[in-house]
Amino acid sequence: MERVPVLKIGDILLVSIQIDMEDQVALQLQEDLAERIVATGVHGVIIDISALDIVDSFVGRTLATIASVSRVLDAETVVVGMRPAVAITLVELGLSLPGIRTALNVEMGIAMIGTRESTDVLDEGEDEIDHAVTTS
Amino acid sequence: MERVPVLKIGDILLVSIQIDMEDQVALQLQEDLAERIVATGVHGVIIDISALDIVDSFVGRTLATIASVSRVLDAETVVVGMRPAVAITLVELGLSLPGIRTALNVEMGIAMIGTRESTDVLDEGEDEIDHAVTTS
Amino acid sequence: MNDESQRIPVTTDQDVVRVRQLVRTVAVAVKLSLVDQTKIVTAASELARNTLVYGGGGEVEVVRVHNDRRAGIRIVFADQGPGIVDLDLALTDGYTTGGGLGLGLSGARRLVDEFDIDTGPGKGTTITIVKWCR
Amino acid sequence: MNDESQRIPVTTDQDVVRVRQLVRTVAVAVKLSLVDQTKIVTAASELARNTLVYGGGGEVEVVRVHNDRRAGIRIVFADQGPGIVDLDLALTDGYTTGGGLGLGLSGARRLVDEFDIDTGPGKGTTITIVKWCR
Ligand SMILES: Nc1ncnc2c1ncn2[C@@H]1O[C@H](COP(=O)(O)OP(=O)(O)O)[C@@H](O)[C@H]1O
Ligand SMILES: Nc1ncnc2c1ncn2[C@@H]1O[C@H](COP(=O)(O)OP(=O)(O)O)[C@@H](O)[C@H]1O
Repeated sequence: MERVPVLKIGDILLVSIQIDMEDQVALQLQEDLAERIVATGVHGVIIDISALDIVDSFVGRTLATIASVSRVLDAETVVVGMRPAVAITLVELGLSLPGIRTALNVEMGIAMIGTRESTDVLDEGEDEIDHAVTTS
Repeated sequence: MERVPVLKIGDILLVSIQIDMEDQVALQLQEDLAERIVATGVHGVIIDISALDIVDSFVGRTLATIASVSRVLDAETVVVGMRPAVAITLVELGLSLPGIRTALNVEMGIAMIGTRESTDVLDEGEDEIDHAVTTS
Repeated sequence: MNDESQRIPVTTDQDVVRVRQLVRTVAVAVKLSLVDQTKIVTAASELARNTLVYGGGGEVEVVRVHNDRRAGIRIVFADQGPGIVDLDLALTDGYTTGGGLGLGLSGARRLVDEFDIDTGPGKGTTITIVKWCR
Repeated sequence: MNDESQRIPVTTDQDVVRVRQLVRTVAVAVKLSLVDQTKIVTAASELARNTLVYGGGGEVEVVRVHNDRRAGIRIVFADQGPGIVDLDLALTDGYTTGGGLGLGLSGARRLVDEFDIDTGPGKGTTITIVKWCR
């Protein structure tokens, strides 16, 4: 069985799906990603689907699950490069992927994760305010 | 077959529907918009329907699909200029278009999309305020 | 009872547009209110599309009518298609055998004053709607 | 009416991938638009997976077709599995007995021009879909 490679680039895991995945390959990717997020402690996952000419409900669900799992593990997932025809078909199929963040390409996906990280800083900032308040 | 023109104005695609569209023309517009969103990387789509004297379930569904597709492609759609008689008829027909954001006119539509983007900027602003607080 | 009648064959998307335009013209001529014009044109668009898509094409007749009190517009959509087997189901909001929203029949019925349907397996479908001036 | 026909047995995940690839090749050959290619391949992927998962395996036939006006592609998914007891329910968005999203049947129907299903308890399931060039 083929396997989709997962690359670590800085604080991000990058996955570029280049093959027409069997269902088992998609499930394996889901597992591999969860393990790598925990092993590396990254806060962002980018999945590039620009090479996919279709996304059916199985792959759509796998992407949604990956996004949820990584959220639970404190990482954010951005799906990038969806083709226009794929977007139209997904919506007509009935899958509008509400829980998934999307961006045009890898660069914009990285920028999006970057933006969130400054929001994280905000959270930590608030944390510290609380501490300050409690200790005062 | 006629085609509805799509204009790019800054970070927005603007579509002004001036004709009584055949179903195929509506489907073509849906495809054209998906392609232009991906090609241009805009984050907003404004569809001006002030010239339409009816919106039937086919056009209503096309507008809803356009909104979902652009959401999947990381752009926001605002439908502007719906006539009062059209709004009444749509609701009585059974279509309340829950997934569609609407505004009175193009200016307000632009402001609505702008708001979303300035929210991003706002977050960063708050960031800095918090830092100031924490470091003080 | 009826003064003028005009017929449009419906075999293409473009014909559905023609139906909308004719209905609009007649609705203005009989002086329906703006909202009622909008309603009748919308209902006609839904039913003409069904004539084309499900009926395999057919004909639409638009008639100016008046009774002792009011003027109005009557539209007849006729096709020789497969007919509708379960009419109650077809008239349910959201029911479609196509991939539409399933609002055409049920929605059109809400938009008009009179709605008659004559259909059955193998006998085609004829739908008559009327909208009266208030 | 039909010129060429190709069959693929569906007994593994890998066969579902083969079905997608064959449908894509034929869709390109009959010159479906890019969006319509995407729709028919996606619909085929959903239905071939059902043939495998719920039908216990079966066969998919892909046929180039044309009528007097247009060319198209017809795909038949056949299995000797348990069949579908409540078809209306199975065609409802979100309904699944498996743990899927319940969008396979209903979504596939929205993506094609023609959708026929022949099923019943103990008689297996045969689904035929057609997509025509616009
Ligand atoms: N003229 C017709 N001939 C045969 N069947 C029809 C006709 N009009 C409607 N139907 C049937 O009734 C169903 C419901 O129609 P409608 O409420 O207009 O919804 P939609 O057009 O979205 O399918 C259709 O899916 C079709 O099965
Ligand atoms: N070929 C088949 N044989 C038997 N049952 C089927 C078949 N295809 C679909 N079904 C039934 O219809 C249900 C809905 O199918 P579908 O809409 O594709 O959703 P999902 O695949 O997510 O379960 C399935 O859960 C199953 O019970």
